Amino acid sequence: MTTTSPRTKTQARRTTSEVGDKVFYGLSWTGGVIILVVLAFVAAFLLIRSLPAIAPDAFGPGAEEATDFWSYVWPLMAGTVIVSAIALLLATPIAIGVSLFISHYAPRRFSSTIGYVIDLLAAIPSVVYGAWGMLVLAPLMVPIYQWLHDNLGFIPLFAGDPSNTGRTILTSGVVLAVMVLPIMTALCREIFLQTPHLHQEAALALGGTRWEMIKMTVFPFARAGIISSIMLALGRALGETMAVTMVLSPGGFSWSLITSGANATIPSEIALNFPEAFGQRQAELIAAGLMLFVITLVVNVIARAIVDRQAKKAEGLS
Amino acid sequence: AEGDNANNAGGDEAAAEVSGTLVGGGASSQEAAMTAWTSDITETYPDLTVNYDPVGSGSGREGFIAGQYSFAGSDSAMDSDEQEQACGSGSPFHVPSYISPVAVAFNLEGVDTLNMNPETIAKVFAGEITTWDDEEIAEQNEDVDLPSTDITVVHRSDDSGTTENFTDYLNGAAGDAWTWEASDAWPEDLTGESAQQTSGVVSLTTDTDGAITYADASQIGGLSTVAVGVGEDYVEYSAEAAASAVESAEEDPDSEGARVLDRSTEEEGVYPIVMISYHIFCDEYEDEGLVEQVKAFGNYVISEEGQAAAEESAGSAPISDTIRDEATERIEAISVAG
Amino acid sequence: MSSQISSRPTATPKAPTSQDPHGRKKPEDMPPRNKMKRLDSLTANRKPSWSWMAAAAGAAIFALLINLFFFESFSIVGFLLIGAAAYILAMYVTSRVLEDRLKARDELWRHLVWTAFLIALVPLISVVWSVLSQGLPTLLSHPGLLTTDMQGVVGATDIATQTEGEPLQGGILHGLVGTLMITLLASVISIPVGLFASIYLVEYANRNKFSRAIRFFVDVMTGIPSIVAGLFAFAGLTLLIELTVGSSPQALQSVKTGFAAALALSVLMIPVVVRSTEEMLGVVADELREASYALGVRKWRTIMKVVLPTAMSGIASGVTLAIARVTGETAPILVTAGYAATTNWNPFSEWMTALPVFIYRQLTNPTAPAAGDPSTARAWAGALVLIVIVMGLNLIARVIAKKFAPKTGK
Amino acid sequence: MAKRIQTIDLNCYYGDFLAVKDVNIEIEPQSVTAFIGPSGCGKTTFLRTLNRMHEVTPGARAEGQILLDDEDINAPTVDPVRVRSTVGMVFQRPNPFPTMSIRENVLAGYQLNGIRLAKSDSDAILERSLTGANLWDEVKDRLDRPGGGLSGGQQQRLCIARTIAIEPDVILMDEPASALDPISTLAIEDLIHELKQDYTVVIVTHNMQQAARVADKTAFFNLQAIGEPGGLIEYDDTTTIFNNPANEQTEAYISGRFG
Amino acid sequence: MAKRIQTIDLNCYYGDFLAVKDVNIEIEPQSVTAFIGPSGCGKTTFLRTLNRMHEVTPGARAEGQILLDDEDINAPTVDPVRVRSTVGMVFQRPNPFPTMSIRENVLAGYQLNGIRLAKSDSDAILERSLTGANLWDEVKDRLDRPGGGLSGGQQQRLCIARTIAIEPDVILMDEPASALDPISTLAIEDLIHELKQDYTVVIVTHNMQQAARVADKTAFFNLQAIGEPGGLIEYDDTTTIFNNPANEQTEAYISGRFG
Ligand SMILES: Nc1ncnc2c1ncn2[C@@H]1O[C@H](COP(=O)(O)OP(=O)(O)OP(=O)(O)O)[C@@H](O)[C@H]1O
Ligand SMILES: Nc1ncnc2c1ncn2[C@@H]1O[C@H](COP(=O)(O)OP(=O)(O)OP(=O)(O)O)[C@@H](O)[C@H]1O
Ligand SMILES: [Mg+2]
Ligand SMILES: [Mg+2]
Ligand SMILES: O=P([O-])([O-])[O-]
Repeated sequence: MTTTSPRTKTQARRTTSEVGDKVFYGLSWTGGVIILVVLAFVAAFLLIRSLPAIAPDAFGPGAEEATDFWSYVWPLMAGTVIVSAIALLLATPIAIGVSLFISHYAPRRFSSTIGYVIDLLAAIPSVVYGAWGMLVLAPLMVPIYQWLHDNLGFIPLFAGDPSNTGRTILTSGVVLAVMVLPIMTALCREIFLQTPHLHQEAALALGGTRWEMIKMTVFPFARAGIISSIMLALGRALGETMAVTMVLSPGGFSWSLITSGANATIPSEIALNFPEAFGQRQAELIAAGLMLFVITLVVNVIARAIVDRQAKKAEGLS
Repeated sequence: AEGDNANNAGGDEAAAEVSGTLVGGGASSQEAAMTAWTSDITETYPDLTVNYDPVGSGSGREGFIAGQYSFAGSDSAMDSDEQEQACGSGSPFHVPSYISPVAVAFNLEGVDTLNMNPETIAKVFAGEITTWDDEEIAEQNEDVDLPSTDITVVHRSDDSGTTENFTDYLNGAAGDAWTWEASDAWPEDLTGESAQQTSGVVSLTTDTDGAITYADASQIGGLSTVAVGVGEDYVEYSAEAAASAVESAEEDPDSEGARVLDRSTEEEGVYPIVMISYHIFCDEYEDEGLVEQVKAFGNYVISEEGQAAAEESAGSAPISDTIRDEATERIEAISVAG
Repeated sequence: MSSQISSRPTATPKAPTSQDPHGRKKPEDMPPRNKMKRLDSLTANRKPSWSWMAAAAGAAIFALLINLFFFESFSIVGFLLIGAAAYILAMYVTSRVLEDRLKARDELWRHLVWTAFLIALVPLISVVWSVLSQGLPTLLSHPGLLTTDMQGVVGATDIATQTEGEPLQGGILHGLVGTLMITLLASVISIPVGLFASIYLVEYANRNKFSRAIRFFVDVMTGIPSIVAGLFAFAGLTLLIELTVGSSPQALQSVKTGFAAALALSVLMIPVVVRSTEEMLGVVADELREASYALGVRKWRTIMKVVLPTAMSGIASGVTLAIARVTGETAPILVTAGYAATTNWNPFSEWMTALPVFIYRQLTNPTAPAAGDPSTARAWAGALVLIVIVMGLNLIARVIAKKFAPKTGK
Repeated sequence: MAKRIQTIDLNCYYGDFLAVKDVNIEIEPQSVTAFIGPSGCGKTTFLRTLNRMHEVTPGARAEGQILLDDEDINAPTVDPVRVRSTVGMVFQRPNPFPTMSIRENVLAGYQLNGIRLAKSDSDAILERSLTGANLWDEVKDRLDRPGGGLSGGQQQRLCIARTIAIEPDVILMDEPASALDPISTLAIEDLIHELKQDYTVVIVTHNMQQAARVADKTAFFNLQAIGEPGGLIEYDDTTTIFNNPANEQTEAYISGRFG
Repeated sequence: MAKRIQTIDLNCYYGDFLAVKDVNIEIEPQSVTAFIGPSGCGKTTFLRTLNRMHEVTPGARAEGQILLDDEDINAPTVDPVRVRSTVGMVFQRPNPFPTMSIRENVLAGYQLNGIRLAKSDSDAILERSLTGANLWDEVKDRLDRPGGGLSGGQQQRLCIARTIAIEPDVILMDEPASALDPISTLAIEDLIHELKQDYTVVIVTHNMQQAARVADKTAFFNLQAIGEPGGLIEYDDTTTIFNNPANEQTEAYISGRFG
């Protein structure tokens, strides 16, 4: 290394100053803070605007209308949870299947095209899903509901008059499942693709079939990512407004998933009724929004607890 | 008519002076008419832009009270609380500028029209009559061959002025057969099929054999309609029949300019299921320009021209001269707040 | 290897342990080694290559019979469902009998994964078909839709179109411009915030309380209903205007703009960006970060030049999803941006209509209530255009991703 | 039981790129064969085709025959999964399963093959395999800790333990000791000596002393020129290769002999 | 220019786990020092603290002083980035940047720091570094191909080229040749010989011949017992360590000499 020119040497030494790091750290930190601040504002907005409904005593006029806020809101909360649960139950296995298909099963030449095709689902606006759900899907579901009722009617979920328009909570759940599919798929497939080849090869070299290899290396590696994608999809399902609004024929709480005029969700309740709402009624609707916020919070607390426990179990190894 | 002349007397000069953007918002029922009005008004007032936000009556009234809208479109009149909050030192008034009959529409193979009296309509919508060949319906329609199809009641899933008017009608005309108060939400204990907006209920009804619903008559498309029992007669909806219902309605003592319809009227040729959608203005505005804009818009909407435009585009019923005169007077009296 | 199970020469188990110099047991002392079952020949017991055809044929006949005997009329859906289930089952059983449990299981899951994919295609094809069949003819026969807005289009115009066969008037230009402006603005706000926040989470926060709070609340944020986001943005901006400009009608009426809608959409977009980016940054190998640090590269440059490019493909697809999500939103834009019939290029003043809002209103409140067909036609054409736009964005994102993607090939 | 491997005109491609050309080699059962040669000459590539691991690499393919005893395992009708549980492999880089404990890592082959073991059997296999890989003493007290928490050398030994746990007929090792310290390397070499009593062992190594110590036969691979495919230059008894090579390329490579 | 490194009572922790204890060592400028010792004794851990790379591992920390000439680079006030551009490092596993071409990989130290080089300068650096790492001939025709497409050995040489491109004062190498063939290893050893004219070189190796060939001084690390922290057992001239070690642990380790 006798040919070293002094010039390059000094150039290499000219490390950038620490300011860059500080600024970048500051920006990143600010990004985090903005999220918390926005969320705090949203929470404050919801809380302040819904006080007249939740604590009517503090607000003289209109108090009597609001006394039964809880009996108003609990069926909505139940409906929201039910429809999201249906959506996730349907979408999760399919999304994982599709992601695996793209990452490990599809002919390699096509896999990115297939990913693109599935992404197409995400490109479709929720209004269109709403229109599709009510015009195309709902009528198709009618005979299925009839069948479910005839054969499985003893289960409370399929009891009650089967809808003859198909505009039920189950149809809404199916539409939501289709809507959250691309979100879950996109995230899962990226994670699946990132599974270290070294580990996959190790499993194959031990004589594992493709499926056993996936079970042993891909799933453990992707577990956190899968849970993330489920949470993201859950958020989407809980908060989806327009599609449910257009598809569902809402009503009070019912165990039956196949009757019309049963169950409703909070976002669609707000979207349906906010335009005509005034004063106390508006507070009531925003309070329902607050309750949805609370549901999301609780669901996330539970999900975190599960994840943490699993992580602990994994760490318990070390 | 005098107001009209006064307006026209100002002629092109006045028209040229009115300029700027007037912002209003409210009932979506008026959307089609409003599209026509906001578009056509530029022929008379080329520099005036009217924006209308079809956010719904409630949000419209709220925006009006908060000052975001200079006028509101609303399917129902303001209550006294709201009136107190609105317009600062002034007070609001109503102009019944959009009148629309609400049709009771159904989809039943082979049946084009049916007679039903208010009690029967109430029982159908309350779920007490469940098949089309029910005796009570058959009695009133002797020459119609009724199938035994189940009745599917379709109602609005969103809170709506249409529902409020329809339930108000049932409440007023059907006696004991309908026990619910008028409300913009369908009674909770009556579950059934529902859909969002007029177009939603109409398309659901069109797709479902045996379905019946209530909807803005201009939008029912190919559905059959019920001739509603008024006294001894059965009246089909029509623009004139609807207009005469408004004509004969009494002035609302609590809300200036608003009308209280007599749902149980037995007057001949009156179609009682009518929805009146109002424009709500203040009697004084902060600045001169705004007053001019509001006057120009208010007068145009109730003019024969304006009503004709709405009828042509939206299928509404034109208001009568009496109502027009009354409204013109109020609009002309709008002044700059001082 | 004459038997099904290989047996190696083994010594007597449980003999007293003798140690070799390396402290290991001698092989003689080890327990029997024959736990792995192995077949004689590698080709033995493979199911014949035509078995899938046999299974398919059998499944088809079975499905047909079920269809004929148990259903009132031939149902193509029923036929396919039953046929597919029967085929998968038949293949499983064949493999189980002729091969072994693991092969059978592998086969079963392969079929299930394929099924999942095919199931996902069904709604996709159905939705896309709905939009194409209803939107494409309009778009082809009235390309002017793309270059005109709804100025001057009233119910009478549409009635003339529907009843007298006049050409379709009006268009979606205002919605197109609105959607592009609002989405662009929302992206400009959300993507940096989201990226930086996820960088904070992955690269800086060492699982501290603050970062756990952010992670948690990002998840909560994904559940904010879109309509609430709209109401929130509107209320917030109104308050801001009242505090700064005052509460004159002019001031208050200036709240509803494309910008307000972009703010509302940002609330919906940020969590999606954070969540997906965080996942993608997390899987970038630490080796690469270390390689960069060891070259004396600052952390922020390492992140910008090594970590982000490596994760780019995943980030791009996450961001595209976030954009796609908000591009299709209706409710929050409705309450924040007003509803205009004319094209507005300025997101900071005057009302703006986004394409989904236009579609929604055209579908639910046709311009001419008595003649809804022209409105419906415009709505579906709009939907088609919207989908094409989002797919175009997706394509661009993929090209970008490809440019940065780790290169391994020769 | 140990099996013979023979390749006939084997060509290995990455897409259109021919990486290894025309390899004809016959590897005796119950012997140790070493592959040596400069970096990039295709030792890894060739080794991976022997248990069809190359199929995992997109675009990679092998043409020609690979006879395991008399069966062509490169034939399309043969199930690669079966091949791999007969022909085991240890990789150049240690790759224990990060989410699994040490115990689970060693027994992974059984889990992958869906075999349930009685506790006593699994304990026996565990101890035997780890002892064989010279790791038992270091980890016996922390068998339930994750395998990823070991040092590089420990991880590599864990991978060897994992492979010998399933007792394949042939064991392929790609530079198994390149990350190991001398003591572990010695143990592994002893292990290879022992393994050849039952198995056919093939080992890639850069360490010629190692090849000389453990291998019965040695195969020298080389590139004809940069850009040309690699190939088998000379294959003979280890002593012949190191003391009396027939080919001058081998001679040249060997004479640069060191460490 | 080459600098002296001295550590005073250096302890390395992973969280609460003390991995390396009380190391006092003085490494001369313009010399090659080899670290040897059994796997898991903390060679890598110790080496990484010398350019504060340990800070990258969550929970890892080092206590004690590390003097580079007379400056304590382990002091909290010192910017680790400056330390690392003065003390370069080559890792045990090759880790080229997968998104970059070969050229970009070599110039990464400049490019990533935003330093613009004239074309002629960058070409000069490129050729010099690649030649130094004995890779130039193999890759000179495909400098714009991705770095991830090279064989393991080629990748490692690429990483060495990348490090010498930025010309640090001290070069730390963690088993740089463990994935290399003899010819490349020889070239790297020659390179190390040359480097020591200008730099201070520290190398971890399992290959004692290699240590004997390249190192002026050798440090022997060992664990006192399993679970105990590792530490520096003996540090002396290479010839002394290999021929006449003072410590019997060293003796025992060295006498298992082979390979
Ligand atoms: N995945 C791959 N795609 C394309 N080419 C590859 C791939 N892997 C290796 N090659 C090329 O194939 C040739 C042989 O590589 P291989 O890894 O088999 O060499 P090797 O002899 O094992 O080298 P080393 O001793 O460095 O490990 C090299 O030119 C290499 O660049
Ligand atoms: N990231 C880590 N977290 C916790 N412990 C670690 C970590 N890395 C290494 N260790 C432990 O620290 C000790 C020293 O490990 P180190 O990697 O420094 O050994 P080494 O001498 O480099 O071994 P080898 O020669 O195998 O590379 C070992 O007991 C190891 O298990
Ligand atoms: Mg190799
Ligand atoms: Mg190490
Ligand atoms: O006009 P509506 O309030 O019934 O939509």
